[in-house]
Amino acid sequence: MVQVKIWGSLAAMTDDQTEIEIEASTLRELLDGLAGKYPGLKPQLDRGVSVAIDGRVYNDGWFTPIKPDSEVVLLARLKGG
Amino acid sequence: MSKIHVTTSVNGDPTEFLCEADETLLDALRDRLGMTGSKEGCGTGDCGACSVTVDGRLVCSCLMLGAEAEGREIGTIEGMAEGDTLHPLQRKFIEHAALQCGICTPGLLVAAKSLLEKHPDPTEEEARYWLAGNLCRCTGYDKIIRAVMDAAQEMREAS
Amino acid sequence: MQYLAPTTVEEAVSALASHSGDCRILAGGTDLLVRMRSDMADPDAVVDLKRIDAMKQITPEDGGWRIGAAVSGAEMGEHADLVADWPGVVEATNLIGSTQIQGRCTMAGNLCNASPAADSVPAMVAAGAVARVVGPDGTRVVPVEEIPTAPGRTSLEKGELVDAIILPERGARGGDAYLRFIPRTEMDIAVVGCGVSLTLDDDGTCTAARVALGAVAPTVIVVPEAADALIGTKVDDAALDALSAACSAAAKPIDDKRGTVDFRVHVAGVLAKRAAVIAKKRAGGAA
Amino acid sequence: MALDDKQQYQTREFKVVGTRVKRPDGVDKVTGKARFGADMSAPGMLIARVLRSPHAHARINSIDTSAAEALPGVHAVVTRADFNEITDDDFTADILDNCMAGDKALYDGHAVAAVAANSPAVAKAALKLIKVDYDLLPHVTDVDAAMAKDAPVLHEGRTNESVPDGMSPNVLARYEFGHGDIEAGLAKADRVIERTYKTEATHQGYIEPHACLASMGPDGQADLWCCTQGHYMVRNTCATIMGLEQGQLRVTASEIGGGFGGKTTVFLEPVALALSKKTGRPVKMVMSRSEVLRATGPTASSSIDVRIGMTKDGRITAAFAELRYQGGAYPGSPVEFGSMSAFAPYDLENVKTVGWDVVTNRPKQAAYRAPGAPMAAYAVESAIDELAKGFDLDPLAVRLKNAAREGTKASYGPTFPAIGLEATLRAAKDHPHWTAPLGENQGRGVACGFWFNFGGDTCVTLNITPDGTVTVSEGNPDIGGSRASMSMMAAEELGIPYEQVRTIVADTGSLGQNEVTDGSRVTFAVGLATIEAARAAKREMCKRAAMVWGIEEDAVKWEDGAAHPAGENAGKHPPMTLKDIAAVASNTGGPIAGHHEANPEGAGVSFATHMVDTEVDPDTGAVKILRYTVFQDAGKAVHPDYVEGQFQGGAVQGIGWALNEEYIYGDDGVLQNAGFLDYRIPVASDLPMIDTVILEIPNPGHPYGVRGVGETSIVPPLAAVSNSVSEAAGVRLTQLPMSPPKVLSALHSK
Repeated sequence: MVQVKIWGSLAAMTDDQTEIEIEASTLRELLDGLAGKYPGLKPQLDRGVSVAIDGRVYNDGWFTPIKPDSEVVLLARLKGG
Repeated sequence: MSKIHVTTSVNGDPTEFLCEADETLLDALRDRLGMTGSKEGCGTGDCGACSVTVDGRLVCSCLMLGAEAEGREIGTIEGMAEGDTLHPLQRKFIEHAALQCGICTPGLLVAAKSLLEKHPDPTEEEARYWLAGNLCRCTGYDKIIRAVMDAAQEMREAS
Repeated sequence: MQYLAPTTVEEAVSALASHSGDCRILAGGTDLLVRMRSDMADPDAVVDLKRIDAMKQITPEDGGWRIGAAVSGAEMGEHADLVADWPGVVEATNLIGSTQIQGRCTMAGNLCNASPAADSVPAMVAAGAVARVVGPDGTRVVPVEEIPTAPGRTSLEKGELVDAIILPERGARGGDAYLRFIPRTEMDIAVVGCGVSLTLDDDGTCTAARVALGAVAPTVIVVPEAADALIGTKVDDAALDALSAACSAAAKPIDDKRGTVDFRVHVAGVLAKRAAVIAKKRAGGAA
Repeated sequence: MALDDKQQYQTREFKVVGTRVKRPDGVDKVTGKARFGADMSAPGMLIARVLRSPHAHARINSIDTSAAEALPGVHAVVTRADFNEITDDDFTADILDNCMAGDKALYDGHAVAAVAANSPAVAKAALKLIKVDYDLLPHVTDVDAAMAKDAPVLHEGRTNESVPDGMSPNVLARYEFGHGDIEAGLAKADRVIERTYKTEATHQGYIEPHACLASMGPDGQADLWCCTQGHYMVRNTCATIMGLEQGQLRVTASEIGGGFGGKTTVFLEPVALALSKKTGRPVKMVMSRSEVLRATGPTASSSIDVRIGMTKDGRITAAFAELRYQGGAYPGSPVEFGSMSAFAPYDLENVKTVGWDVVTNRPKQAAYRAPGAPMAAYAVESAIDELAKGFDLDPLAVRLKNAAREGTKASYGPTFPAIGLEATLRAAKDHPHWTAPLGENQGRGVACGFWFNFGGDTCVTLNITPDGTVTVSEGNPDIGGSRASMSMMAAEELGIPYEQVRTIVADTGSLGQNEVTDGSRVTFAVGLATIEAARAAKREMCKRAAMVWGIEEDAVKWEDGAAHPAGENAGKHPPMTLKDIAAVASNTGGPIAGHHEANPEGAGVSFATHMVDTEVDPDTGAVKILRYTVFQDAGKAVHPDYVEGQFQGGAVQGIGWALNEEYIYGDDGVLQNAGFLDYRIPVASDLPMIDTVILEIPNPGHPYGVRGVGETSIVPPLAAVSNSVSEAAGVRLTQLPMSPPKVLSALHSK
């Protein structure tokens, strides 16, 4: 299980939890797990998110490994100018 | 509409073109003569990207009719280097990284050349005011001014 | 559109008078081409004045200067004797636009474009300049402040054009100055402009003055109360304060994208004071 | 792709990286030969022009194009009816609607029709013959006004699930970030301030208007030339809109005359393709400056409430901000990035931000350099400055006391790795600028800023030519000298001189997918791919040397531009240089190339501190910038000139935003300053030199330690200038731009 921190306005979709536990060892498993456990998150996941794993930001890489003790934070999908 | 036949000189070359009466010199240079070095950034004389000289005088080619070029001597960025030898300003712009995207560069070079012809030893403030009609959005002007001042010094030393 | 490039004043007048459509004067073109570009003007013909030799000349006349309608701002700035006599008028003209614009713009064009914010106009008005108007019925001479009647409108009749601006004799111990306020240091239209011209007597008392404001009314305005505040004084602090108050009082501006009423009213007074100090110094007055 | 160990930063001595070489496109750009968007022509080309709505908000009942079509010289007119509707992709559907209005014109300048004709004059005349029947609708252009319950509504049903019930349909999304307990934190403060700040929309202000040349045939193949920050994005977006296969649309990026985020989407390209399809001729479109200002960019305007508590020794106990951004007529203002970045420079126990994405009758916002962050930093850094000064504390010391560092839990969630904020603050404190004397009516301001940076899809192919020179093909338009940086990194990795490498930007047919030039990603991600491509080429060259020497591949190592035998059993062979190996490539298996395709993630965040002195004219409110110094972490500066250039350019755009740039709308919702005359970007005479201090705290996620530098530099200046002006004026300013009437009015209110 990994601890995932989500941003505040998503907590409405997760029974007011901003830290949730998901069984995942890769980014893809994490995203699938989030959508499966909390269907209310799906619209935002479809619009796009970035994920910080141990302080580093990932946008796309499905098979990015996640360790059980990794710090995992969901972020709004990053864009730039 | 019948077009106007204009006989002029561009960078020393005898040149003729046909243009509409309301066509600007900039459009004539770019669209009739294929000289796309002069750029249109605004079309209203506010950005200086279309700077050329007319009988040695710095002007915005977007604010002059092509028809007005009759009998004049036009100088553009394409005439700034002599053969394969860059003008010192052109060289200094490259050396000082005085361009990022480069769209304002032709106009700035034409304007800076005109500055140094008139004021071979400008102060930084004179250079900044002379070039105030040439907008650059990338560089913050710092390296442009340094390049102009450095070129001025080199040209003074060479003369 | 037709492009006409007459070589004499008569041809220009006749072209202008005989053309049935919208026929515009092309002097420097720095306003006209912008209007054409932004669809605010779609003339049927333009009459280019720059092929008329007389209009390209700066000529001494009756102790003053006649400046042809096609003389560019840059050419005025390069004329040392003109600058020595009327530094305020020349620097006002030299404030119009960039170096590139200076290569083309003209004082007569700046006047006839009839913008209340035209830089050279308050300076010309303060200097007591007159416009020489030629037309089908001959030549007349008009104080420059009577040319613009509203934004974009002039008192010129069909077929008439300004062929020269005439600056009077400067005389001893006279000085003029023009200041404008713009948000940047260059490239803006004046938010407020102020021209001051004054004459001092031998002991430094102001004997004559004219003050004009730009961008605070539909046309450039003369402010006699402001001149009165200076005349008879040594242009000291009290006189400058009175001048400033008179200018602020005379300003009747609007709010627009370039400034607010409050700002323009206040800054009109500030600029008047600063311009008067420069004019006084140029007239040989003590600091 | 996660970084493998070999891609991690390793300390090393650089030979090419870090020097100031000449850029490869320099000569073309100083001689006028470089070809930008509007500089291309095609045989038989038509010219197209766009008809734009003069109304801020109007229903389009009908468009009669018959008279225009009948005008001799007109070849086609297109309206929205000429495009297929996109039903399954809101993001692209919005882009299409912005390129060509559907049933409503949503802002002044919104495209409603376009004409292709055989000359510009005919195209212009034709526009006047198009009759559009509009029903005017009420409009709203201010963000706070648009959130009011009775505000005119732009769209129904676009609000997402994050927005509470009962709000205006103009409020499309809500974001919340942070941790801790704000109220408990505020209770521990010696002083709490609560302020509201407003910033106006500003335009990216690139000097080159948008331009393109499209050619599309009945066979479903098309070619497009355009100025863009990402031609692969243009290809994909246009292919979706036009119903083309991506492989059938080849897009070539022209030289680009500035972008700053504003060229990360499309405006003209689908319209030009539609006209080309309809006419069977190449179609060229070039925007005027007025069109650029009315219908492209700008960034969001904002209204931000801040509450911060501080102890008297300068420790922030709690920080809260509510940010309202309008992003024009479509969803997607960058408020989430404002909300995430607002407090990122600080180590805070209790922090929360709430962001609202709001639509108004303004052009669809486009990314602008660190999108969303400058306005948030303006609000936060202004409030922190006011608190510090209220306690008579050194504003740099306060920032140092609260500075985020390695191990800090960022306000937006993650824990920071090694970062450079403290280094920039210490450099600022030690710099002579900080202690230089100030005169009357002068003030000094400082502010910090943060940006994320990211990676994204990237392809690089590196070819070894028969004579041993190297060409690098990359897929990202070079917006500020990046071709030089790629050549440098390739030369560094290969151990050859910079002059031996030439980098080009390849068209979409030549490489795989590439993310747009944005997010300060190019030097990081394309650099990384270039290094990897060079490493692949080196491996191949070692293999070829091994063949020639008749030894095992792993007995060859690459050093100083040549293959050397390595290890005990390799035997004695004179090194084979790159040129030696290239010369026998045909004999050893054929041409040699290295390529790398990846989606590098792990871009390092970047911080900056800016310091600025200003003087305020107490009689007119005019502000003069006297001195400016940028302190920023670059990770590793590949080409220091262009790093400095990014710092300087960002700072000056920020100065413009702070002082005079703004979108000015009349009561009629029409943009009043659609030109460079009254949209006042800084000119040369407004500015002093912009001093720079490059700090190098390596990014562990890049082999050379590179961090993106392009965006962070626009984040601090709004606040730095405002803090400076507030000190000089003796009164706190809370609205941008600080145009002279606003400053004078503040002075008079003292």
